Amino acid sequence: MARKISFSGAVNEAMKLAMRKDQNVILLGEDVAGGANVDHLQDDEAWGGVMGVTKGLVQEFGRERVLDTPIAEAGYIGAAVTAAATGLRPIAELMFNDFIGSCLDEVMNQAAKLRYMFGGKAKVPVTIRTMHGAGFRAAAQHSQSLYALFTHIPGLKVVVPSTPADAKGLLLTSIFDDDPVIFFEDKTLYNLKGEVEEGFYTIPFGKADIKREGSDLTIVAIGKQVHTALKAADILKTRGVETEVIDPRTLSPLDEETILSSVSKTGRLIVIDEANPRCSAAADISALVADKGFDYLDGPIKLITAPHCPVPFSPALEDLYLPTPEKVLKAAAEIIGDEAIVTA
Amino acid sequence: MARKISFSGAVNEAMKLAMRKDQNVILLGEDVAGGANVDHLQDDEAWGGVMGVTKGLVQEFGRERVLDTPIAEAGYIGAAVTAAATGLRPIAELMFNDFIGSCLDEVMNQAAKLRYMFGGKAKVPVTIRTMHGAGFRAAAQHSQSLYALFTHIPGLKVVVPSTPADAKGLLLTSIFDDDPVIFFEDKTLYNLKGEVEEGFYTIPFGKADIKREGSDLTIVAIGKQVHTALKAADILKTRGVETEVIDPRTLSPLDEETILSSVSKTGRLIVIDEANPRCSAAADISALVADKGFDYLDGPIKLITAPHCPVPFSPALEDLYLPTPEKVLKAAAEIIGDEAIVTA
Amino acid sequence: MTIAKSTSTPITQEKAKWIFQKMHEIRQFEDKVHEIFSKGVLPGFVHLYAGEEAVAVGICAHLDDKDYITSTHRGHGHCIAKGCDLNGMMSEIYGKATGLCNGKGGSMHIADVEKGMLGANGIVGGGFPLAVGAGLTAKLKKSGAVAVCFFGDGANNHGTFHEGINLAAIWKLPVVFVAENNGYAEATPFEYASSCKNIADRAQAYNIPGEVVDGKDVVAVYEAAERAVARARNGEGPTLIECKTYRNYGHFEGDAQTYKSAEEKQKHLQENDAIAKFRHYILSNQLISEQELLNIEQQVTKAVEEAVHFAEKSPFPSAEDLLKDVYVSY
Amino acid sequence: MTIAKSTSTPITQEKAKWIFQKMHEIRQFEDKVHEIFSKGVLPGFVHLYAGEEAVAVGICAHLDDKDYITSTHRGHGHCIAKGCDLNGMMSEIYGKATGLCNGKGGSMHIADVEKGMLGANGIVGGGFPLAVGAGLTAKLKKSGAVAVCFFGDGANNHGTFHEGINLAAIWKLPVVFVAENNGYAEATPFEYASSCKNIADRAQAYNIPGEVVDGKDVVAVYEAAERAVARARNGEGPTLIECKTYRNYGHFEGDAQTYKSAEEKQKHLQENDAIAKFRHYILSNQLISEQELLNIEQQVTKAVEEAVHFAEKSPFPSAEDLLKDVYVSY
Ligand SMILES: Cc1ncc(C[n+]2csc(CCOP(=O)(O)OP(=O)(O)O)c2C)c(N)n1
Ligand SMILES: Cc1ncc(C[n+]2csc(CCOP(=O)(O)OP(=O)(O)O)c2C)c(N)n1
Ligand SMILES: [Mg+2]
Ligand SMILES: [Mg+2]
Repeated sequence: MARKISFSGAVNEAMKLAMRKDQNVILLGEDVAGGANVDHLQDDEAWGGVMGVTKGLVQEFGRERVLDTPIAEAGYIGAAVTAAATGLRPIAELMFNDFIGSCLDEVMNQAAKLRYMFGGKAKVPVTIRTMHGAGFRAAAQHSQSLYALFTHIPGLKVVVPSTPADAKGLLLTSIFDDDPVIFFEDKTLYNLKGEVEEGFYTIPFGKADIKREGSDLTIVAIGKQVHTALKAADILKTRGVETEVIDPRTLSPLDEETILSSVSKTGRLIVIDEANPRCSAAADISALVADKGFDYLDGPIKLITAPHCPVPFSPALEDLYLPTPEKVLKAAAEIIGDEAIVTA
Repeated sequence: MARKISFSGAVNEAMKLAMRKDQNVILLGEDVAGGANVDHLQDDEAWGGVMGVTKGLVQEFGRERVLDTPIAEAGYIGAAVTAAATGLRPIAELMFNDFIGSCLDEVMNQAAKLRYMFGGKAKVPVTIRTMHGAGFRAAAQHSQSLYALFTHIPGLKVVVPSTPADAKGLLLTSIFDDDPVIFFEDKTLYNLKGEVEEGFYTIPFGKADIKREGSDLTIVAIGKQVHTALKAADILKTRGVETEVIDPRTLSPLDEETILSSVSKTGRLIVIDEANPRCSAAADISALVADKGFDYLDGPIKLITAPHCPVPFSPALEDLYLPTPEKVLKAAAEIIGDEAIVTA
Repeated sequence: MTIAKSTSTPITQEKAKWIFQKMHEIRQFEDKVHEIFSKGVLPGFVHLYAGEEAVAVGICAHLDDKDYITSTHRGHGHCIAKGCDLNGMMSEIYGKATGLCNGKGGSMHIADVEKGMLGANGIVGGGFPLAVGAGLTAKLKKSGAVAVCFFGDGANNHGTFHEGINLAAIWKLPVVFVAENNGYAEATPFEYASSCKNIADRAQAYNIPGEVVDGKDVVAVYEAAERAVARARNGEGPTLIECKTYRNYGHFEGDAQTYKSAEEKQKHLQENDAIAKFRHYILSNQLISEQELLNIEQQVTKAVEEAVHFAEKSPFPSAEDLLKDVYVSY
Repeated sequence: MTIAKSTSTPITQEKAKWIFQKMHEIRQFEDKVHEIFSKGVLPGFVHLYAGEEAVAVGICAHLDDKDYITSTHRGHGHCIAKGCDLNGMMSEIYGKATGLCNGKGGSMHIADVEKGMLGANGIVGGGFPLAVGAGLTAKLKKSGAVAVCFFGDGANNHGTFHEGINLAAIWKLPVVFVAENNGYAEATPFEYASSCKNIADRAQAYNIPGEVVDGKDVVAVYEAAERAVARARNGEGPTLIECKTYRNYGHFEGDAQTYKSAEEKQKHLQENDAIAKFRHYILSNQLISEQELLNIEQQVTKAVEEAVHFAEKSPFPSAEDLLKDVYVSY
């Protein structure tokens, strides 16, 4: 049965179900329980993560399986890698994806490469959950969307959900997947509510979700930007443009087929990605279509991304930094060659 | 006057000239001098880097300005960042670019963002020299080409030279540039010899070099792959295809104009990049052209990259991993629509 | 290892005034930010320094503009102690164009390089290497400057602690590492996350002096800093000072602080307040008259109110600022 | 801190044989790789373990297949001591399909997870967190297993040293950290890069036992390991053992070793050889007959030659292997 729950509730529920199902699933990270060894603290008063996303897990599963860590990302993320290789199925929380700078080696050179370097004789079923995204007024070091870095690295799987229902199903898939997965959670989506089925279900990797069907224009949008795309699509419809909105859901693996077949139908492509533009996931999807879908294209591929600058703190600037439906309209007008789309 | 010197000799010469010119230029890294505090060691017997690229610098400039460091990349790369912000002009050597996992924070969150976060009230004139590239049988953790990661990050400049002459001029530009620069040196190019002017000269950033002119096909190639492109161009010429080979030299900033104007002439684009394909520099260049150069294109944009897998150790596999002129011919045949180009 | 308490009084009247004023500026600034934040006016994450004033002020009392400090996410106190302008600070926290960083940094990245304040830092442990770099410049340029690295008990377990202190030690750099041990990293107690009893105990691993100081006693901090700064300026290398302290507010604004016990809060906020303690010290040593202290307190109140006013009436940055200052040139 | 020397002899005849054989396997394997490398046959970077045999063997004498080790770029010795197959190892170093990692890892990534050998590692300091993870599994699964982290004096200054040991200490994990202090990291002397006198001194920073051992004396290493492994298995947490040792060859094959003095080399290679020392110990304690030792030596020589033969006649991986095993599924 489906109910409306929040994105963060869906993430929480997925972890709960996974930990119930399999003793080997553990959770570790900074303050994922919170208040470790504080005598007077009741488990239900414990933080459960800086945003409360892991709240309640320590109550049910205890501090043996919900481990607060020191601020030592290389240490505990690296530990999660071999914990996975030796029989556990850890969920490691990297509080903000911006902190990957403290533990990239463990992700890029260890988790991602162990299996290959060992000739297939190891597997690394670790899931790294991490927050990303701008719009929270959290400034340059707490607002990045760094999934392109991980998508570049073979051996990793990269998941960027946009809705509560996807978040739950994809997180369950991530946890029980036998490869290392980086699971991105947009902090500005946590309060978004949506229909979510109760109980255990999974969503396969590499299967894009068509969030809206349309015949005139394809928009591929990543994470939160799916909602920007949907808003733009609503407006575009009033201006006579039927937009297909594709949510790839996983960037690695990427569902090339769904994207290509949509473009084969619409002939036009916009990609929305709030990350910085250079060597981005947006560029990656464009390059895919510029090669394998070139013959379908009726016009240039437009990318709506952040500009090539860090995330500014000031709300006034951060609002300019992010993609908006208006930017999408402008791009659509350009490829369709109809100025009226913007101004109508 | 020009003489033939090696790529590593050119890099060495650039550092020498820079250190002579400006007292504030220092060099730090693991074994960049070598044998620190060893009594019996004459400076001319000191390693000068694991590949000998910095040999002789400690003799001329002393151990105050040529600093051996512990194996603490976060520590000394981070130190170089503020040393730069407080008045020095450090060259920091990250021995292999694969080791960025130990110090990404210092590069991504500190060096790249300081100026912006501080509202323009700081500058960070640090140059990080680093080795990259496959083909050395150095396996998965010592063979990557990670320039895409850096190109993704605003605030950094990214240089990937392909010849001794470019290496020298671009390194001098890097050192005297007021922004943080990541300077990539392909370890398999070190012994390559080429004509290099004596004395001090610089090469501007953001200016691609047309390594060969042609009218039928544009190949943009990065670093060592410029030589693959040139070899392929030689063969293509015998098959009636005139190839223009563009070496962007700096990936950030990128000379969009030169690339676009070449494609406007040839109508066809291949990008060669030995890095992994997803969210790569190759994809980035493709996306540029699929947007701003779409109308020039007569066919799909083909990318010749490594496959989506780590660099294998076995020579038998590593040779398959890398781009080759043959792979270029195949791609050229495909976009030109002439099978004979491969087999002729 | 025992906790060093203040023994003598090397503090002049002038210094005492400066210290008292700076401590007050920090306290009142932070109390004001807390008040404004609760109204929902301020954007983003804000971490307040109230309660820890004695640390930043006791240390910075030995520094001048040519000296450097690196700071943390909890950086307002360091800024004020290092002489940053209150108007510019408050504006920055509001995200206004008149902020110290033109509104681009915010609370977590507030900086003033001219004053030697090399930035608050959103990355825990980020400051260690940065302080080493500033120390390296000082040493190579023989400028006589010192670099102070403020860091929390949480940061003490990050790899950069180890790399930074080891580097400073082998190169004998003029760096002072100042641990602000307020007992918690977010909701995680120091004792849980750290295998050492005192952070200062770890100094032995680098063959440098380590000292534990009562971080609520600004005189004790002042004296310890004097020794460490002198050592640094003399080319003898780094020192690690651990100040046992407490943060009066939550980790960030919005934290319910369930992990703190009522007794603990009572003890720190009521009985062991650093400013009250220093006030008492001043009066019992007859360094400054009570009336003058009251004057200072009132001036500070006015200055903080003026800062809020300045920030509120300042404009936001404009659209063209978005792409400015990513590079010097590009 | 004093250097612990062997005092008693808890070593049985059977153990002594095993130790003697393993030390020989390492020495002869590495001498052979050195010889082949100089002919230009072997690809890539090769770092030889010869000279340090007593460390890997003395430690691994207390481990079985369920126990884990993490290793370094200088990993052949750890592999052999942990029971990896010589044929598979040599093939791996040749990049052949019959290698332990199907030729995909090579010398720097040689591994055998079935034997608990979690891989050589091209990243200095990479092993600390990995050992912690294996220790965490052991603890949570109550398997009784121990994880040993071998690391060099150079790695001792990397941030992961600090993070890894602190984690193991606060979680009381069954991990033994074994420093192989061979005096150099590449061409950089330990004394230059490290602010501590002994690596073991740093144990105090984590409230765990630290011990310096003569790493040329396999009996001393064996005894120290016994204490540390017992402690780990008893749930008392990690230990840091520092073995003072020396590498007989250069940092990697091709290193001219100008930083080593002639006397130093003479001392270590001639006068203070770990194998000669243990041979003497065996004979003077009449543990094994000289004839039997000779037999072992010869068997090892044959086994190493067989390994080379096996590697040389083995095929290279085939084209379809390139894209295999990047993922379990994709
Ligand atoms: C590398 C990194 N990891 C985690 C965080 C999230 N974080 C911000 S502050 C904080 C706690 C810091 O504790 P401490 O060092 O004791 O400083 P305090 O807040 O007590 O002043 C954490 C975990 C971060 N900003 N950077
Ligand atoms: C993170 C990282 N930095 C640098 C290197 C290059 N490197 C490889 S081995 C080595 C020296 C290691 O010294 P030590 O830890 O003492 O081990 P030893 O070689 O003496 O066994 C260095 C600097 C590396 N592989 N990884
Ligand atoms: Mg704290
Ligand atoms: Mg060593």
